Amino acid sequence: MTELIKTPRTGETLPVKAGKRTNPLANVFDELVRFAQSRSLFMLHYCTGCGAIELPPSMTSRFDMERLGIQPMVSPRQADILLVTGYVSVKTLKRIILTYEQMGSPKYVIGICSCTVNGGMYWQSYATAKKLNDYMPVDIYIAGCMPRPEAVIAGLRELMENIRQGKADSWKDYYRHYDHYLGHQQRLFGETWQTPTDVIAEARHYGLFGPDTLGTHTALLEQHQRPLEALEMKVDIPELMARR
Amino acid sequence: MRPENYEAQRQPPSHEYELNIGPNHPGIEGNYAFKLRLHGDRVLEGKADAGYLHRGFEKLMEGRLWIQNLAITPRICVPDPVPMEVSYCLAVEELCGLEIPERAQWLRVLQLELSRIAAHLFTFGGHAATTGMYSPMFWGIADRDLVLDLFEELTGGRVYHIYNIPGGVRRDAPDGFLDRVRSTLDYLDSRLPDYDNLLFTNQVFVHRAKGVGTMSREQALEWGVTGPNLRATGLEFDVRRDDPYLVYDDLDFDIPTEEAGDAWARTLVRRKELVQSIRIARQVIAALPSIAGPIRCPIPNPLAWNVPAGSVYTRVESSKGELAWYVVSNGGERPYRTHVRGPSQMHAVQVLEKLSVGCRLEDVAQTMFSLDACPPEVDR
Amino acid sequence: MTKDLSTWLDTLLDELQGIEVRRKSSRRIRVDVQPDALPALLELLRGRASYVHLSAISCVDWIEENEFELVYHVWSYEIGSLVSAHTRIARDPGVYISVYDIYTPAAFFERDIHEMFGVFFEGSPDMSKFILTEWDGPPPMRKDFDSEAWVNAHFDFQDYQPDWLKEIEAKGGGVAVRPDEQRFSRRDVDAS
Amino acid sequence: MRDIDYKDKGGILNPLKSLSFFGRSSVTVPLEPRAASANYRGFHLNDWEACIGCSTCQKVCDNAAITMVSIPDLPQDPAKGIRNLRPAIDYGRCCWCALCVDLCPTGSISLSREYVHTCLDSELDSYFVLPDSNGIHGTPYPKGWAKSEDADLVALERARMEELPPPERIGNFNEIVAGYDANQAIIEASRCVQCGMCFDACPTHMNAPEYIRAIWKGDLEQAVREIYRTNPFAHTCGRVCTHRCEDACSVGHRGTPIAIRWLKRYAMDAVDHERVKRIAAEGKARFLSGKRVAVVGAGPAGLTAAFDLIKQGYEVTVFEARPKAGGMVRYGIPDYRLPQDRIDRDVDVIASLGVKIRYGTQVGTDITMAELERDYDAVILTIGLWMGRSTRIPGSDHPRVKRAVTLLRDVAEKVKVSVPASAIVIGGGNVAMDVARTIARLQKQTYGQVKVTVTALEDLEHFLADPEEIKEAREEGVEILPARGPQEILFKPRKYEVDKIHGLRTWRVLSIFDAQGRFAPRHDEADEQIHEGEMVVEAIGQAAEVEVLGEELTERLDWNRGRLEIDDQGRTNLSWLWAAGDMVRGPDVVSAVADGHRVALSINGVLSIREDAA
Amino acid sequence: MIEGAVSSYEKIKSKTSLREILEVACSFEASARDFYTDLIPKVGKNMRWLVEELAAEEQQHFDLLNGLASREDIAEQIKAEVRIPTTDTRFSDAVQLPDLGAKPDDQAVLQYAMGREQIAMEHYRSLAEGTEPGPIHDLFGYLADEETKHKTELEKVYYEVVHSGGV
Repeated sequence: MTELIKTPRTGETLPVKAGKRTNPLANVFDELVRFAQSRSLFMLHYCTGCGAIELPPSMTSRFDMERLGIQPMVSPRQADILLVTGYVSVKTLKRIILTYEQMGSPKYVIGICSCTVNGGMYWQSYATAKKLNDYMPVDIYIAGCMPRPEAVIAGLRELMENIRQGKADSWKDYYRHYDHYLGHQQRLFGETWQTPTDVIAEARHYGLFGPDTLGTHTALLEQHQRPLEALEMKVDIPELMARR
Repeated sequence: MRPENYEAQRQPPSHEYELNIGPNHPGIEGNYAFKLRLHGDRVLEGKADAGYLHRGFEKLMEGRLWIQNLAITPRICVPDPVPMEVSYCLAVEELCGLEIPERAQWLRVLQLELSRIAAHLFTFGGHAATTGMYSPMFWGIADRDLVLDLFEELTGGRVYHIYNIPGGVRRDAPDGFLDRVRSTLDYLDSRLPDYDNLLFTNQVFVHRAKGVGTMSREQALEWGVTGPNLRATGLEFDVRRDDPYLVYDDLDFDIPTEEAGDAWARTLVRRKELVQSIRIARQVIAALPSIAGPIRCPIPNPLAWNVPAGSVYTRVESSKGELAWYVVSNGGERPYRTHVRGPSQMHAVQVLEKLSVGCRLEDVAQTMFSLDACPPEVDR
Repeated sequence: MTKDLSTWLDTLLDELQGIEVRRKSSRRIRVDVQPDALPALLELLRGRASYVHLSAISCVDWIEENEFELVYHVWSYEIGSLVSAHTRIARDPGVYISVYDIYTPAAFFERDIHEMFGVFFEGSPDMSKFILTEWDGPPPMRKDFDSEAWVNAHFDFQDYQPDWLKEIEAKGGGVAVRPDEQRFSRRDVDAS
Repeated sequence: MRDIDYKDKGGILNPLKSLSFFGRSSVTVPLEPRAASANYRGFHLNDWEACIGCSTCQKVCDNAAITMVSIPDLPQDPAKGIRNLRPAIDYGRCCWCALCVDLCPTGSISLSREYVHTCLDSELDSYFVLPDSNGIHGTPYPKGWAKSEDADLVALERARMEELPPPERIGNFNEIVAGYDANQAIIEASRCVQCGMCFDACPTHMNAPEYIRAIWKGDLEQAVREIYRTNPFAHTCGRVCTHRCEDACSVGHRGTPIAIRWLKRYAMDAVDHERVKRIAAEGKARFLSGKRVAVVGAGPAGLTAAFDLIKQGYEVTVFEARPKAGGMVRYGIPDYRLPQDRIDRDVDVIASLGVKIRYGTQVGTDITMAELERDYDAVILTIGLWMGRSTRIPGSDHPRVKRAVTLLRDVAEKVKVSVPASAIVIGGGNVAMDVARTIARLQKQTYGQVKVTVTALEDLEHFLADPEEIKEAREEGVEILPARGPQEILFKPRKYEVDKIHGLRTWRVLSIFDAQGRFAPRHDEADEQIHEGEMVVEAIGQAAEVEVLGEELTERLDWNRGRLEIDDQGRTNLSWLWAAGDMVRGPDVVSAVADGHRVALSINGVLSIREDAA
Repeated sequence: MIEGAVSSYEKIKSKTSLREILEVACSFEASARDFYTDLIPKVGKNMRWLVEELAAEEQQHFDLLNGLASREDIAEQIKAEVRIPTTDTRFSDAVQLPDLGAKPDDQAVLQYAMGREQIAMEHYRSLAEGTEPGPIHDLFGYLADEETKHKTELEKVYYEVVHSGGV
């Protein structure tokens, strides 16, 4: 088990594209992009915990989040929002991290229910994670156990507003402070923990590589990393073999 | 260390392949994985993979006071939480020898049946959605929300009611509540023909559902199947009637059965149970005004409550089948051991694994939903 | 094949030594039986007395007696009664015989008890992990596993510093009793 | 109610019937959150005026979501059971089960109908909330789930205590209250929410939550152990304590407080006396310090100090003027409230530790203070308040006008008292009630009927006696006349050698206190009454008999408004002399016990420092 | 001794000017102060505080009246004062006038002091009633009120010392 070094997660702004640009037209363009982003969000339909039971009502006729331009999406690759609905067991947490890393940027994480904040009623449980923001950056929290559909809708509207204003950019934090998040993941899953996504390379790609992207934990990751191997496919259907 | 089932564990010949369904998938009410080995689109083998919702309930309950556990119990099965609360309360009451006031018993029955209605509406919708029909799902969920409105009014919470307490219930029904229950029941009743048109007499659905996940009565008994799934194989058994609790003895209701034992029969049994639940709920509404008296018998101070040593096994009929608590007290302030037996522990694991064999890939999700499997019951 | 209740009970009592039967109510019967006689009892209950439904197998860790108690809840659809067969096995090594060949549902319960308590059932079809596949600690339901200690070793909790608290602290007040200092759910009064 | 006739009747076109829904209005609700139901369990509200900071919510919280925060601006009053703590809720833990609401002894906590709270990661501190009556965001929302009539999870009423009915108790001095049996005691003990307000309020800070819990668990020896940690007058306090703990009890805010005193009594009565002695001796020093301490007066304060000091290895001698120990507890409290054998037990426990009690030794005459000063390392003065005060109205110097203290002592010592057929008691305190009820019993025994009149300056609202005492006295046939100012004792026309008392003339008191709550009686002369009685007993107050100190010592000591001047540790201005008990604190058993501990602690501190210095 | 005090109040009747009346009243206060001062060594140390307080009170009163006598605008001052009539609560009526003897106790001293104030108050009151409305009437009324106030204060002390309530 690695000794966890706490990296302060400051909200310092790096000189990247988020800031105001000198060209006023470019600013208008940015505004437009953000507006468009906020009005068309796909929410990954992954029920992590009990809060998920209020999502079907939120999605369907009565509370109807499609009014806001939000729809469920089955695949992480095309999803914008990761809703963490309540407690995440350690086993689920691994999947959530995998899922999160596979989502394309910009991506937003919503922590619903008490459990994502401070363990909720499972604070004594050996099986659930306590603070979601130890493992991935969170854009918005919705309080409740579980929050009603109205509260979920309110949270989503808040998120939309934040996206429009450019405030919802926690996804960048994951790249900038990858070492911090990886550290918590390693503390819980063991130091051999690795995911198929090369986060560091992505950070470089997005221009979000910062001084806190690398650290002791990423070093540990490199030490243990096994290269990903493609699954071996044995094709032994005679016709196919013959054609080949 | 990667998640262990991230990679396929076996290297199959190419016409056979493995497919991970879940833990993110539409076939089940929760976070649950199902690993399939397929030949083309035929399932050769299915393996359930649970634990995504594991919280260690039973461990947590050993560390909390008897009354503190009330908040945990409904979380064991999210779509149908009331039977969890009630059966836990029944267990504590039996250990303590508490006499539940009659009014509380009737209020409990009302909740149980409303909860069953809500759960069944949810299940129809889900089942329809797994066959690609989304309208019944939208309807089912919207109508279920009306029942949740009733719960909100009665218990102060939409989903987690925490309304039952050993000894009775926590608050009396508010003024005019029964009238609102009545009108909601009337509305739901009037909706049934719509559901029939859209789903139950819809030949597309009927043909999709028939013959899927068939089991015989003997198999069902062998595999420990309970609840609507068992009744769909023709066995007329219901804990409410055959091992009665609360005031079910005094109520007039039928136990619908079907013979076919397939997905269609299971859904049909639920459809018929909906009618019976509405019938029971109406009887409760009619009876409640004339049953005066307290809603709770005196209980010890929750902070100083030693439940007499002993063990008890209480069973109730949840919307999914036989739900039971085995509660052991060593005479202390906290349960020494609680063990919950959820119907899905059979349905979502062994039964599903067996029924999926030979199924086509597109019917797997339907099989799951028709069994009404609830993963948190398995994981606890 | 509805048998008179007393008939089979008598039969059972005749055939098995060291078995204690208690009627708790009209539908609940408690049977205490030695571990080696339990499979035979279940065989009889199922074969001769129509107790075809294994409702659950519960395990209780009686750590002070150094024993595991296994309780088999079986139900007869015909008689309408539930027999809870209690038996106790030594906590160490915690090995027992599977009843899978009598009751199929036993597979799930035995697997569950194995991963939660570490009791091994010989002859059970699958003793591999199911729920706790990614858990490498001790069987968590054992009484000697302290969940809270494990949590404290592996997780941090929030350290809130809201403005109102800072204001109160500036005036000389502040957090007086933390939840963990006065938790009734765990306070060990016996230790005082 | 239609059941489905599904037998493959439907057609493939059946779903098309649903097309009729095109014309119907949508079920969609507006985007803004709906109003929640009347008992919705939303965010917390807490009425700070009603909240007493007892932490019961924190104890019942299953999620450890509640932190108690001390707020310096708020009032703090241990005697009334008020702490300046208020609960803060962690919404990262809370599950809105509302057990805190249902268990709250005051009903201050409730849940509102507000349910929307969202925040950014950087604003997560907003999940930790100190609820007041304004709601989490300061916007007014109506109350949702709140305390209702039938919502209390703690029984608000006490377990019933058997008592002798008035006809059975009036003719004798048998103890009135039966005491709890085991079952009742456990039920009563189970009502405790363990807030510890009683501990704060008790002058000697008894570990009431601990012994109540021990009683509930059936571990009575542990209960006795907890009791003896702070109170060696356990039997006495279990019966006649002024139970400030019960006034502070948080359950008392909405119901009757836990019967803490009766529970103590139960524990003490239930454990074998020999066992009690062994428990009390636990922790006694195995060495002797070689220091000697003298105690003047074997009352609660003196014996408590002796108990503490002997356990710390001191040699303690107690000088008692009377033939038995116990002081005012023995000679001032009638048997029906506190049987003598219970005091014997308390004294026996203390004496069994090795405390020497020299009975019949009046300091001042049999032994002087100067001798004590010479022979002992420290002297504790606990002489109590033994001088009964007189109104000194005309006629009050008559031999049939008695002082309460004297009369009670005579009865306790079984001195022959000539029982008057009718009597008047002047005074409105518990002593007056004791006297009246004692005379009533004697009258019943002698004449078969009761004729006692109590006149008090105070009106019923300001009565000093416990309401319980007043009620019981009335039940026993004592006539209580509040708001009567005594003017004169009247005599019968002279026929005999000594005048015979005819009665007492009183005026009505219009009001007794001024706006500042200080004494300022106003009389109504027009409302004059004459109460007939053969004997008058004055029970208006007591003073210390400081004459025992002798003139020389009196001059050396510092005084403060008639009372011996002491510091907060009970030390006088003389380095060898401490004072404790009623004479410095005013009359109260449990305060005297607390005082005893205080001086014992001080003496131990001072003497051990002296030893170190030597 | 009390009788002596009573007779001395007769003297004041003959005085006709405000200043003269005040001077005589001052002399009464002075004699009371001297009386208490003389008493101080006679009582035990434990109750000396009481007698000392009484002496101090009388001294204070003396200073007050003396100060008033030396002012030019006595009449106006008194007019302003008498607007607040002090009521006699008549508690001390019931108290016997004790013989102080050689070793008086605290209760006796208090009763004596209260009796003294009572008598003074009654005399001033009757003097006030015996004069026509005007400055002299007001002055007697004022003096009566002052004595009443003092007596009320003593009553409070008396209640606290004597009526400690009982157990």
